[in-house]
Amino acid sequence: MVKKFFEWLKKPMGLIAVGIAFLALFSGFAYWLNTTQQSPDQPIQFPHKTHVAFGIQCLYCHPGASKGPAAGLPSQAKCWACHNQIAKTQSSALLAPLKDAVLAGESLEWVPVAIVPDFVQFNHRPHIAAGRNCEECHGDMSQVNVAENPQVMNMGWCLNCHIEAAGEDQEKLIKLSDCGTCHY
Amino acid sequence: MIRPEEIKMSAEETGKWGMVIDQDICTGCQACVAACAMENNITFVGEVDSGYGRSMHWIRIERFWEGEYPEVKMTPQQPMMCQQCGHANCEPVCPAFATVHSQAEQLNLQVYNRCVGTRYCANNCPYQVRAFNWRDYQRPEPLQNQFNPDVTVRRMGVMEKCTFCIQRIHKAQDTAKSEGREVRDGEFTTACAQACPANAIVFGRVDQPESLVSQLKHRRHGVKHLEELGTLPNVTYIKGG
Amino acid sequence: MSDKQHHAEHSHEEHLREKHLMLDPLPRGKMNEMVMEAMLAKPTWKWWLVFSILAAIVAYGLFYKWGILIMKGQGEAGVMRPDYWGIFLVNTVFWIGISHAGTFISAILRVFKAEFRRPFTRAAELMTTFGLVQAGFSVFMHMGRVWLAYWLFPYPNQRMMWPNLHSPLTWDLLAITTYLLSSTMYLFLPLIPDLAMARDRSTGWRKNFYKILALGFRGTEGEWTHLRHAMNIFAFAIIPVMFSVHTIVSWDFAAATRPGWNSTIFGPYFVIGALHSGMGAAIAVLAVIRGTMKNMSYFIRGEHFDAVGKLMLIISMGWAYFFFNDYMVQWYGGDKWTQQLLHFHEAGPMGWMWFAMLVCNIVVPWAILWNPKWRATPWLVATVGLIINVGMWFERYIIIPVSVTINRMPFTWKLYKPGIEVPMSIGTVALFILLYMIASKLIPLIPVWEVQEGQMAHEFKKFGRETVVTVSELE
Amino acid sequence: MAEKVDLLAVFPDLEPAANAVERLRALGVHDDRMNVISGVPVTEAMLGRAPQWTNVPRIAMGGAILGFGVGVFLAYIAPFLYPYPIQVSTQGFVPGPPTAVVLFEMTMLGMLLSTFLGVFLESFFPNYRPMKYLPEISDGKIVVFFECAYAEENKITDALKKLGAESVRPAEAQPL
Amino acid sequence: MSEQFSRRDFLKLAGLGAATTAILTGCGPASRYVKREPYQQMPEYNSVGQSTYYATTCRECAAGCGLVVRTYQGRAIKAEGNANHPLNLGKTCARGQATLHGLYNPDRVQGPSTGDWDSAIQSVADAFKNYKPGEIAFLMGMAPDHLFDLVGDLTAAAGMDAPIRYGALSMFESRATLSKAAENLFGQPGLPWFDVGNAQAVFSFGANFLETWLSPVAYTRGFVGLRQSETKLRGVLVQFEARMSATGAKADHWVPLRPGTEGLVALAIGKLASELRGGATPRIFSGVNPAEAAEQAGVELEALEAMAQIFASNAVLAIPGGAALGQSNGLETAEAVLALNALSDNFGKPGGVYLSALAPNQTEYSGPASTEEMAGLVEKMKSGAIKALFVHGVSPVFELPAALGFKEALANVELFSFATFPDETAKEAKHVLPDHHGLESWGYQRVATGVSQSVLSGSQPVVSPYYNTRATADVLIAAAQLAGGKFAEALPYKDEVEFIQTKLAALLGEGDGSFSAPDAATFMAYFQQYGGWFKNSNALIAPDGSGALNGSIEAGEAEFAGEGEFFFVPFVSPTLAEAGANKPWLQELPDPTTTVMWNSWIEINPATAHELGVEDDDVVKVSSEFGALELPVYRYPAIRPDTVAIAFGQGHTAYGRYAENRGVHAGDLLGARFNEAGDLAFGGVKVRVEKTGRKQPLSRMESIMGVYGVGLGGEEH
Repeated sequence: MVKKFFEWLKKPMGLIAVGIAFLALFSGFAYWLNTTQQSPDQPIQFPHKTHVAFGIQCLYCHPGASKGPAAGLPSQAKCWACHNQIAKTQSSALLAPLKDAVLAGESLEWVPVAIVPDFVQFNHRPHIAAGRNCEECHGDMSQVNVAENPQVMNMGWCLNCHIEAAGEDQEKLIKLSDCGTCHY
Repeated sequence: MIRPEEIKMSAEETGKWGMVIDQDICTGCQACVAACAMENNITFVGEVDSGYGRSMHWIRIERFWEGEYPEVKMTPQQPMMCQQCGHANCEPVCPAFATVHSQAEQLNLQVYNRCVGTRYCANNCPYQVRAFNWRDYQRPEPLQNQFNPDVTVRRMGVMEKCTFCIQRIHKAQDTAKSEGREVRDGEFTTACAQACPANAIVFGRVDQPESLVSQLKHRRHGVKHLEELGTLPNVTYIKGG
Repeated sequence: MSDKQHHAEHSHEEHLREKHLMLDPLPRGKMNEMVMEAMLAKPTWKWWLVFSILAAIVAYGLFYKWGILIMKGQGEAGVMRPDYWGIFLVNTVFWIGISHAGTFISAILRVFKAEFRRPFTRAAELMTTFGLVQAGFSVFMHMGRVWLAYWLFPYPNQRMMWPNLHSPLTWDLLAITTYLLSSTMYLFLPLIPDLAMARDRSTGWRKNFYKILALGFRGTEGEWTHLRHAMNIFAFAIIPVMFSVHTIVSWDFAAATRPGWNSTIFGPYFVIGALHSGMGAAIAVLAVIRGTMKNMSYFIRGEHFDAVGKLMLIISMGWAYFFFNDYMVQWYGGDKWTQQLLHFHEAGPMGWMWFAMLVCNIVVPWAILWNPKWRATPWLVATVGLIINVGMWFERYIIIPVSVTINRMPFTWKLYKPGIEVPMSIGTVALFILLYMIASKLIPLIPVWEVQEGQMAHEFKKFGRETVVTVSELE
Repeated sequence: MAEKVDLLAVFPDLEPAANAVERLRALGVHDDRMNVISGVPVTEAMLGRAPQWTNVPRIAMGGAILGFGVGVFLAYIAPFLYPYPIQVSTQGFVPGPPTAVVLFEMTMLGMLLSTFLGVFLESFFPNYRPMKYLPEISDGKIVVFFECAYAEENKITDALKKLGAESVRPAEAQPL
Repeated sequence: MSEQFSRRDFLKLAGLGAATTAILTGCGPASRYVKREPYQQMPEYNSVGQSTYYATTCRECAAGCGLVVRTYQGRAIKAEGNANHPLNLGKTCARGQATLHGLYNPDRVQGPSTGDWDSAIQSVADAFKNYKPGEIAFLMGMAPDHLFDLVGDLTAAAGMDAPIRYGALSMFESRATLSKAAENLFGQPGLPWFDVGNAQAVFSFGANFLETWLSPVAYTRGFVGLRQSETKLRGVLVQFEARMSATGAKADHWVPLRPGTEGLVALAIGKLASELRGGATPRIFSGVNPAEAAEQAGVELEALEAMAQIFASNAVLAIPGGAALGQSNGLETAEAVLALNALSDNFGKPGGVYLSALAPNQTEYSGPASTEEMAGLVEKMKSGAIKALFVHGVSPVFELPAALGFKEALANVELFSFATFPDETAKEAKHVLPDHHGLESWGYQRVATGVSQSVLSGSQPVVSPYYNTRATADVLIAAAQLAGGKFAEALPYKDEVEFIQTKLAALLGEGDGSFSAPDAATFMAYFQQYGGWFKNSNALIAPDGSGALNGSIEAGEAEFAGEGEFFFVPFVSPTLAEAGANKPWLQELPDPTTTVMWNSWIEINPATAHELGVEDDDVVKVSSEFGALELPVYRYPAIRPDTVAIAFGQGHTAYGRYAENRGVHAGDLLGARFNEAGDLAFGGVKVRVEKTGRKQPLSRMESIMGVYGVGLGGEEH
């Protein structure tokens, strides 16, 4: 019986079956691996597109970017200041979490999209001061709803830009490519 | 691409940041040790491990004894931390480039995330000032609230050491740059120097002759520890009165 | 010529035959049969008992404890400030040292055409490979974040980082990798004809096993020619590799700015030390093979113990020379930390180990190996070999954890106390023996074709009244 | 072309095998049509045959050069592939003496690896197809495989038997 | 900022969450599992990613140093000295640095023992109403702070006994003795202030002013002045003490006196020095025989003469303190040493002796209670005269010597503890009403000594309360309102902040201040911003010591309890002290003299240890008449062979995971004998030391090999 099975495995049909089984296993694993890489849902499907279309500047909601390390998330008070006056806030199901959270005094738990590991000391301020625009790293927010990270934020990506920024300026290059500039 | 010949060897330089420690007035009160631990998220290791030479102090205060009772005397307390050598023994031996020389700040950097834990650097450090994370030491809730966000929280298997509070250097430089000026002497200091009740630790630019640390270094008869090894340390000790 | 004279002549030849394997030829088929019989002998319950005990030690001491070490960190071991390096690196140096015997026997003795090497080159080469496996394990045990060990190998990456070629550890890694690969290849090349032999004489799964391993070797003139050339290249080229490996291992210490370590003699001192322990281990392995496997007393005879014993004696003298050289210069230098260290070696808490090292490495071999009769006694020479290994392990222990106790910061001096290293070290020893046990059941431990080649080359020749042995140059 | 036949002759020892080779050659079997297989490295000279050509030393030399190249890359080029200067202590980017170590190790590694591979290439290893072979070879027999005209089979067989061949019979490829 | 913000509201950008989560998630993209909660209402002065700094007062000891605490996203990150604060000028000791390990200690009391604050306050109000005023006592910490004032108002109005302040540190500093000696000598009570920085030479009799005595940060600054000054030569420091402290270690000469003979030696030196200087020997020194004194003190006469030589050729500042005063003859010793200053004629002069400045809202000196007064309290508790005890800022069960019987006396009283941490007293308490941590609370504190100015140090919360704790002042105000009547009248405030504002309003019109403000609200804002208010001018009180040399002091022999052969010197651990043991990094700090961490040890002279047949780490049994302890030996080279010493600070039976069951409590060996000023004669016991045969390795920072040569081979020590 077992022997017959092994005999069958050696035939073309058997080989195909083995191939399919292997592929199924592999794709199952790949899918599982993929699920571990997915971020959980945001509490609100925040449409950046809409807000940018209204002409709201990035720094209005993320003012920390021009001042220090963290760009920051707007407080609910800031959201509510506008939304409170918008009739749709009361009716829209999409906005219900905001309304509920504000009324209940609960906080919204956002899932960070662009984040660097904690052994990297990133500071927004010098990047903004050097004339970088938000979209160079975070993508064009006028095109997306929920923010997505368009970059693989790894060291090579950081360095490429640093080296480009330094250009021929040796002193700047030394500073911008020093390990201790980001790692401490 | 930087051409190697354009990089100045730190041996030819005097370094950039330096410290002067006055052993005559150091009382060994441990305030610097505590300040360093608080600033740099240094973990405590408990009784057994600390007794077995596994404490994580980035700075320790050494003292010895001279003479016999009743003529016994404690030698001047000697705070010992990374000397930020210009010619550092720790750097070339790391196979992973986890400890390298900062061109910009002339410090010995320890890049935690690059460290694989061969511990060669610590072995080769004549000052024995490197601390290794022998375990994942736990800090129970809510002690983590105290973590300084400017300093990486190190994990098991990683070497660490005094950084001359490089996060403060960066912060001061960032502030100065945003205000369009140079960093002023004394504008900021390291956590240990900040805390020292006796002001026995002074930190600053050793490459600027007018800085306090340069003045002290030259005015008082400072010595550098194990200077004979050619390590070009950037910490100067003032021994006597 | 009288009968009596003839008889004496005859018995002299008999005597020589009995003594020397090379003069005591058996038909090739017979020898094959003997080797195959030894290999295929059904394991006894004793064999299984030893095997399962060793397997249990390996599973617990090596792998389980290693898992614990990785999970909980190096704190499980005895390392601390200032003893950042402990038994794991002692073991690394020790096993690399052991591995030197294989290369020494099969490469250097081959180059110099020392005929007594022939029956045990295989066992010695196995020791090289198996020893390096333990050394590799030990060096990875030592790492704080072993899961990132691949960062030490040069490969292009997005961080644009390459390993630091300034570091002796990187050289070490290159050298050990080179050595492990080349010694494994050097083990395999002369094994091919024997695998073909085993293929021809076995059935069942073994047939397939040897068939795959023998690669289709038949013994054509071309195959032999390629093999012979390759082995010549290996024999010459692997010698400098071997020297470089242990020299570089010594540089891990000698390049450091530490009292007692920063010594120019460390390179050759380590190499001779490696040979010392390696020969000791090789002779012990030979004695075990001879004692436990069938038909082996034919292949491995007193003459081999005698010859290796002589080598051991010479190497022991060489080791003593280098040791004294190192000691003398350090002592005379008068640096206060070095003085302190030397004093600590002798009078400190590990002083017993320092003296035990001298006894094991010098006194014992010199006291026993000078006597040709004792030298030809397998168990005695093997015991000396084991004692030398204990002594050499002590030497490495003194060089690493004992010496790093003393540095230029007396405020930090502390004595090392091993922790999880003990079961893990025992685990590596067990794995070493276990690999040998498995190998003895899977591959012919005696290179039959080399023995036959040697036997073909030897003959008696009469010079006047004297019957002597001559060896022809076959290659 | 007359019909050919593959034969093998088994000899117990080197001497008769060498004689047989000579005899075969005299009987008109060309050296190319002969193949001596033995369990010990019997050199061509012993058998009185033309020296075998081997490329192993050349391949080894090539490997050594390749390995040296890798060493040069690691020692002299890789440090300049960093987009940023990594300095350790006061040592140069390309440290002097250590490059010798890297060059040496890489050269040796390249040489030995290619030697090993050379044996494989030259001997067409691994090769698991059925081959002309006799298991007795590994027991010390020396077997001469040769190809001769069908018509001469008997003559040659007799001649070889006279020279000490234990048997002369048709050779067939068999699974090893 | 008091009650309007809930905790959730205050904090919550999970920067810290990121760090820990990254560890947990292993190989996954750590960032994806982190959640961030922005503020719902951004607090004032707060900006994302920017640190905010708040000035406050360090509450680790009673000295009253100013702190500036860096906060980030509602978390306190780092405490540093307040550079504007005249007491510490930006510096702190190790304990001040570790204050955050108290704030975020895993073992804080997380809420009232009753579960909710309403019933907890009700129980306080009930106590107010149910007990007669005389049956209620308040025991407070050493610091003269706003809460002390508030309780003082309450007790005064309600007819209760005035609150008592006490702390183990005041016992070891012998504050009552100092003040009493000042009163006897100068006719004016007060805490003497010694101008070490301007002195030519300092003779310190037992005062460990660099480690724990009165205000170590300020005195360290003085020490630096003594050693290094632009205007004078390097000053000489001579330390007289039986066991070398860190101060002794920094001294140029360390003279190991037999405990209890300090006064005698002071007089002998005075006599020798005045003889050297020529002229008549002052009356005070007439009765002393230097040779006999040297004999009694167990030192060579030549040593005293050498010291006298230094004394004669310098203007010497003589400081009495600590262990010298904790003897049955402590008051005489204090007077003798203080009188010695008259030889240098330095009363009220730079480099001399002053009485400490009074704080801005203080009219007369009031020190913490002496231990004898505490014994009186214990007596009252035992007799049932006191039925309800309110304890705040001190843990008497731990800090008082066990021989006083405080713990036993608690059986008769209803105990209310306001402890932040679960200390020994809170464990015994019927009601635990946890106060905020010092960094979460409002307040002010009078700086008792250490600075030439008159300083009122201010506190404010730097973070919102982490647990369900409540300010004791608020609890008392609420309870008083609930109890009504004279209680409510005594505390007619909305909350603690209003009380403080009311009290501070009195300073509004005062001139010469570090700042001035047009109205109370502005004053309060500045007070918070600068971390306090102080006068710019020197407010030290120059004492009248004219008669000092003409008195007569009988420096009688000290009396010792017990039959043991060793004098016993308990000393305060400078890093742990009475309340530091629960902070893990303070435990991990090496003791400055022995470098021991995480445990207790007994210091024995190596020669004595040899005689006793004990080695380092051998556990010995130390017993006095009052108790016995077992602890490992530290062979300390700088202690008299007839003396042993144990640090005070470990041996907690409660107080959280880092303190509990660690080391021994030196207080267990002490008796209940007092000196004439009422301070405990803590040096007045003799102990016996016996070998137990057990070993317990001490955790030391130093290498016993490298420092002492033990285990190196060859001769040791």
